[in-house]
Amino acid sequence: YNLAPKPTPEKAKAGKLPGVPSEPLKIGGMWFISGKFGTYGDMAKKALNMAVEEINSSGGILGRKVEVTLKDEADRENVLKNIRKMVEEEGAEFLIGIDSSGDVLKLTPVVENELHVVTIITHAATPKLTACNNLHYMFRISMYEEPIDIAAAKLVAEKFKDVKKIASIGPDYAYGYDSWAIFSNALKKLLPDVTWMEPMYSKLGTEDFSTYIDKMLSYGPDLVFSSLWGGDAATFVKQANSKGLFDSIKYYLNPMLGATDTLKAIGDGNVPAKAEVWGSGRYWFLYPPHDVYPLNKNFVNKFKSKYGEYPPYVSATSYTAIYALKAAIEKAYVAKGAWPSQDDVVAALEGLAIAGPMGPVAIRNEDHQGVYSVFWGKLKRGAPNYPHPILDDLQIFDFGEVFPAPKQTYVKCG
Amino acid sequence: MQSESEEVSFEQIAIAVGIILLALVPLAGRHMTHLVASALLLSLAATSFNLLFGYTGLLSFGHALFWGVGGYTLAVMMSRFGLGYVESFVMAVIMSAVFGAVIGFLCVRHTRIYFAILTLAFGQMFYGVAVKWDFLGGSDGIYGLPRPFNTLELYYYVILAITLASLFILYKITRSSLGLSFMAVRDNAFRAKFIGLDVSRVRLTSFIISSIFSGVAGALYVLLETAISPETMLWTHSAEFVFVTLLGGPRVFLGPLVGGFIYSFLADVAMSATEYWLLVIGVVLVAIVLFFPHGVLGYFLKWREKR
Amino acid sequence: MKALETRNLRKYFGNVRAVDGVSIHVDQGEIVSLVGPNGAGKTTLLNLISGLIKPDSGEVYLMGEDITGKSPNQLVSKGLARCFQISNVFEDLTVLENLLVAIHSISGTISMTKRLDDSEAVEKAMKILKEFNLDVKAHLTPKELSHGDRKLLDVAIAYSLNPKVILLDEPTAAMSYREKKTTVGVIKKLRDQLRVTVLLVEHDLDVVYEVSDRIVVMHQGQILSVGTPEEVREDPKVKEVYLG
Amino acid sequence: MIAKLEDVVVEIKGVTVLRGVNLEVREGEAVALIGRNGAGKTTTIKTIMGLLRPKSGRVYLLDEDVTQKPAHERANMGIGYVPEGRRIIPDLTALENLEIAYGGKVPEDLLEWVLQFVPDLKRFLDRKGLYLSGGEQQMLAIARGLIRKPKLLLLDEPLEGLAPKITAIVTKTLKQIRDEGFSMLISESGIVKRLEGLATKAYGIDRGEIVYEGSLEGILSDEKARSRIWGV
Amino acid sequence: MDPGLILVQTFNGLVYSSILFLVSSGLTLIYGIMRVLNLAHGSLYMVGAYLGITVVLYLMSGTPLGYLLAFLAVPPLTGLLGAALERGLIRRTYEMGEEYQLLLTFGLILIFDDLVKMIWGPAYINFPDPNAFLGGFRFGEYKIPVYHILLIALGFSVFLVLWAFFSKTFTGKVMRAAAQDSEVVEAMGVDVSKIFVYSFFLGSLLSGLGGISAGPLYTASPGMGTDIIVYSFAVIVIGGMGSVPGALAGSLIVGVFRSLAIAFYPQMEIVVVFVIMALVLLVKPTGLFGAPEFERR
Ligand SMILES: Nc1ncnc2c1ncn2[C@@H]1O[C@H](COP(=O)(O)OP(=O)(O)OP(=O)(O)O)[C@@H](O)[C@H]1O
Ligand SMILES: Nc1ncnc2c1ncn2[C@@H]1O[C@H](COP(=O)(O)OP(=O)(O)OP(=O)(O)O)[C@@H](O)[C@H]1O
Ligand SMILES: [Mg+2]
Ligand SMILES: [Mg+2]
Repeated sequence: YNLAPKPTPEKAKAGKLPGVPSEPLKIGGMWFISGKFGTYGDMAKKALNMAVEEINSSGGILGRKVEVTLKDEADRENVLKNIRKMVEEEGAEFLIGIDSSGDVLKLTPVVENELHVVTIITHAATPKLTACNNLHYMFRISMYEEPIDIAAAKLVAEKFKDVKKIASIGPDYAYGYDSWAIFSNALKKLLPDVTWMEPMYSKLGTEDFSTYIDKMLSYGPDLVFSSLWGGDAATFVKQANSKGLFDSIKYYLNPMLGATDTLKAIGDGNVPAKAEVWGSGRYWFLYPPHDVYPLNKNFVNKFKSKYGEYPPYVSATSYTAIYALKAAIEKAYVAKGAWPSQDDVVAALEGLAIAGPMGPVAIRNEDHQGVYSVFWGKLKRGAPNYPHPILDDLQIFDFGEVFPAPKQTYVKCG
Repeated sequence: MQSESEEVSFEQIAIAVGIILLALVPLAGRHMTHLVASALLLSLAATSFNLLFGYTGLLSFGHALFWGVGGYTLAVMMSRFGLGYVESFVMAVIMSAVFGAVIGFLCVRHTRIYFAILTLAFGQMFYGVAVKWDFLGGSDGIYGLPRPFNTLELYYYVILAITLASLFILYKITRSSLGLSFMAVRDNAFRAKFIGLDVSRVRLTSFIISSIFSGVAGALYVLLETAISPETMLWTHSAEFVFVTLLGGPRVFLGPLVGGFIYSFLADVAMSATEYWLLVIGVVLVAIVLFFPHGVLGYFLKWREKR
Repeated sequence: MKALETRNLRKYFGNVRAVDGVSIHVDQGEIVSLVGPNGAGKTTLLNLISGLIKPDSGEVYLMGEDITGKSPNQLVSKGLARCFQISNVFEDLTVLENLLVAIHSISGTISMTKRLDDSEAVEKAMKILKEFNLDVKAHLTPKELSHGDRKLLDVAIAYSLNPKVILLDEPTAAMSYREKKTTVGVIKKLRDQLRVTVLLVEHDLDVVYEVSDRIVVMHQGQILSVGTPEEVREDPKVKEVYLG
Repeated sequence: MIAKLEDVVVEIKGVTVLRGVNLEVREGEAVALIGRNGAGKTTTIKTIMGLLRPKSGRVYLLDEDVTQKPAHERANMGIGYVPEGRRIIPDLTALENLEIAYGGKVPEDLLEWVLQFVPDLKRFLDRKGLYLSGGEQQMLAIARGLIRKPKLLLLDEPLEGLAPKITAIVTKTLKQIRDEGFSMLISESGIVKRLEGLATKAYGIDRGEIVYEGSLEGILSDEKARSRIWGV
Repeated sequence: MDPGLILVQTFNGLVYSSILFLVSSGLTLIYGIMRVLNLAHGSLYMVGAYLGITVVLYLMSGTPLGYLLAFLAVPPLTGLLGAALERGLIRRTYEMGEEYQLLLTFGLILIFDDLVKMIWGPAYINFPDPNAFLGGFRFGEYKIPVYHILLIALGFSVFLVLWAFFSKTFTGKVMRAAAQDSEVVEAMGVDVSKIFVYSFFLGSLLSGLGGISAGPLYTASPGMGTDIIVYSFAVIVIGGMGSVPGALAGSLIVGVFRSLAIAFYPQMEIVVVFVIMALVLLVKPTGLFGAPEFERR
């Protein structure tokens, strides 16, 4: 469906630039819209609406209005067909989105070898995308899992030196396995003496974690590392709380917990009293701090007043993706004097630095990965002014510390 | 009432026009080509499913399994063993037959809901295997397969040719004495024993043929989509075969084909139009049951007969 | 020669002695009727002979061959066909197709390359339909047939299997006067012109007396009396438990 | 009057099956409905029972217009039904089949009363319907129709598949019931003779139309009536 | 292996079994007794959970009273919804084949998923944890939450009530009879259409009870009814269609084996239920407590 653009103000229309086509610029987006993970599409849509409105009311991109069409990633058998449709039939000139790592890997050869359109990934987090491919048309603006997990290892090594036994749980697919591999390998270098429980994996959308929780209890860890996300992350915390896991462990780390959707679902009532619960993510609405970084403040306030909630990370990354495209196109236009080709936009995106709600993001030349700093924060309940628990005691890891060099990864390619 | 010969010629004209239109599809652009190609494959799978359901009376709720077997075999042969298109495709056909034989052997002793649930169980089991087994690419599946001839248009003609040939073979089967034995078993398995039919064997034969052509559709789809993932074997995909068939009409040979096209275009349009596209499909399904229980094509033929 | 013979057949359902040591035989070319009170075990006996259920003990012989415990579809190829108490045909196939599937099945021509309307088979089917006066209804489905014609179709299917022996279970039940007459004619034709041996279960004594060479009377799972129609009609035991 | 059909037209799946049937059953009468297969007997009986609704015309039971009443309410007015093909619930025992019709546990004396009509039933009261022989099912069906001592008993070919001795017993029973003042409507397609002495009145039906009204003996003796009912 | 762990894991399995039983007993009632294949049964479970959230979280802001209210109010509401579906839609398919019921109710799943999304939003929502006020017992290094114990008790009591209802009461028998030959039973003076509505009401009530019971443990999201319906079908096939004791046995087997598989053979998790089901069907085609299908003679 279309996120219909708001009418363009007259003055923007008047200033038509030479070499710029007059028809609207179409961008194709894909996220989960229906089903269990439909909330991600919803978050993306909200941010896109905002971005499109802002851009169009100030004259569009080089005078072209922006239109975004969305397709549902939940139509599992037809992901690539639907992507192709947006480009070949609906005339999308650029693509953004993609939630699932599996889909992003499938999509890569199609975009690179067949469609040849600039594609900005806003969610899927597998290191393989940027580390194992020689990307030309594809970029990832969102933080991926590796820096967050490496930061987690640093956090443990620096702050929780007393850790002896570690247990882990993750979703039962590539992301879960990779996440554990990265964290454990990174941590083994820093704290070689810890012992590890055989990692556990639960299928996506698991309802009942009791079995996993009791298995952890039988091992008796003092730290649990969990890469569960979304509803699973919330369910786990709630059930672990009532099954007493947080009474016997000291630390609980989840690289995906710092998502407002998850925190909202956890609710103040389920924040454990005893153990320290730490979370991270691709964006945290209170970071960079509003007083020093007004862009984030404006984004958060606008989002809050428009939708009545604090922006989740997918909203921030999708929002940034549109602005990254805008910046790249404008940069390329300045260089060329005409509407840029796909390759021109690629060239403009490489090395581009763009200010997003999550802070300045630099897109690396070598692997097309957007880099920015990583946060870890401690879960705090009953924060005044917020309807859900928030992250407190933020630990910031500069991207230089935690991003592997381009094309390097703990995960096996291929 | 029209005379018999006129009726035949009407159908022949309709089919001829249909084939010509299908041959012209690439003129309508890449997306249309893609859409029609995938509609053809869905239709082929549904038609082969319907050999088992409409003709033999067994409702399989796990038929996407064979789509997956065909698809995964092709993908594995190409990506892991480096076989060519033709060899991989032949292997896909063989594996679909082998899986059909083994799973069919275990399932055909059951009928009705038990058969449906048992086939569903096998489908889910193999979904589980595909998710867990790295050799099959695990949850990511296998991707980045090169399309034959490197152009969509030429590959479309491959799909069109193989689909039409498969449909022709399936049609011939339904008009053969074997097809007749399927229908006899469907109508009255009890009596079928007393005319000397080995009911289990008849059912198994139908099951194997049906899995082979579902496998063919799956194998062809892999190269159209250029990837395959475990979700293709989930029961919701199997359910798609069922309702595509019912949508078109299970008692008419071309019913699943009509249903496949209607469904594919409906989903395509609905998704572009609204975020609640599944709701649209749901409403259509409910309406079909309430107002066109014989399927769209079945209804059309009835209506024409009445005139 | 004995076309069909049972030796000491026995089948109990829990404490119900449905068939309790039954030895009967039917000679080639004979029509034997099996009569008896309701619940005597007639249908059960047919079920045992035709392989639908397995006997607790005893044997069944067809043309001298032991066929005990063989499945119905195996028995069909050996020349044993049966019809059912409630007419039991292929509802969504046409009358012609009902016969064609039987003909293909018995002549082993079930294959995906054999057209279902193979001309040889169609010819044979139409010939049989003519025998049963059903040829004009060849393209109707059984739903469109009268009750009597459905029953006839049931018999025609059995006949198209080239049987040596046909088992008929109440073929004239719920038939009107005229239909009964047709059916009686067909049963006689089976014996006289088509050389088929018939074992018939029937409650309508007019029919039984008219067609039978011999009558077997069952009672409580056992043979009460055997003889010609005249003998049985006069048998006091039969009068008491069956005729009343 | 117990039951009356007035110009009843019934359609089944778009096909007109009854074309203006008029028929009446009076108190204490045993009315025979004679017709060949497919003539419309079952349809007539189901229409009286309320299992089919007429397209036009009226149905009266016990002097009340019941055209719009559902079947279960008619049953509760005192209409008993012995369906064609017996329709015994296969999963329940014979006794439980009776209980369903009675609407609860059958009192001892009532069971006795029914068993006097079909004494053989005693043998298999606790056997599942599925396992009953054809004739046993028929006896049970009759008992089930009688269990609530209905004012009108509808019997759809009740003698089908019964051994001659049982046929005689059942007709005698039905006579007894009739003489006790119950009314009944009995359909028959085959041997009209066996209703002799039972039916006090007969209708002949063919292709959904009443083609004969008179005595049963009339049918047996009159060749013309017979040819009308069974066609020539 | 640690015997204490086996014990708690079995207990965990029992909790899951209870929820499965609540849902699948409703399904077995509707399918096994009425021969109606209701794929949308899982949607009523979902609706039960969402209604529960509305009462507990939005109306009563997480207080214990909210739970009490939800348990009393939600199941009858889903029951009514089920009855309305029967009256309005499903009833029209009785004359058609099972496959049409399947198609119709599959359509209903899609409709329900999107309606829930429209009403309650696409985001997953959590109940506040009832153990916050119920607490739990220590068992070695493990903890047994009181709510879990209550769930097992609930499942078992519902079983007793249903079992008594169907085997001991006359209404139960009538329901069974009506399923087999509704026309005759109607002619015997039973208002069959009412019986069908009651069965649907009861079956849907049980599904909703499953939803409100499971809700506080799990997380609600649109589409949450799909897993449970597949598992419930497995349960009633294993136990035997239409058998309430069968539904119990099936739930126990599925719940406990799944739990033990996760604990000790995690790679089996996804497939274990289906393997059990296939094995049971291959050995005993009608399920553990199922009666043989009737074959005509
Ligand atoms: N599966 C079974 N379980 C228990 N009893 C059975 C079973 N099958 C048949 N019976 C009983 O065995 C006896 C013989 O039944 P059968 O059907 O052979 O009678 P029949 O002679 O054909 O009677 P009818 O003339 O009424 O059809 C009956 O009393 C019947 O109830
Ligand atoms: N469900 C149906 N669908 C179509 N036609 C039907 C249906 N039921 C009955 N008919 C038709 O209605 C006509 C009357 O049927 P009905 O059952 O009333 O006859 P009957 O006199 O009881 O015959 P029988 O002696 O065979 O029981 C028949 O021609 C039959 O084909
Ligand atoms: Mg019998
Ligand atoms: Mg009738």
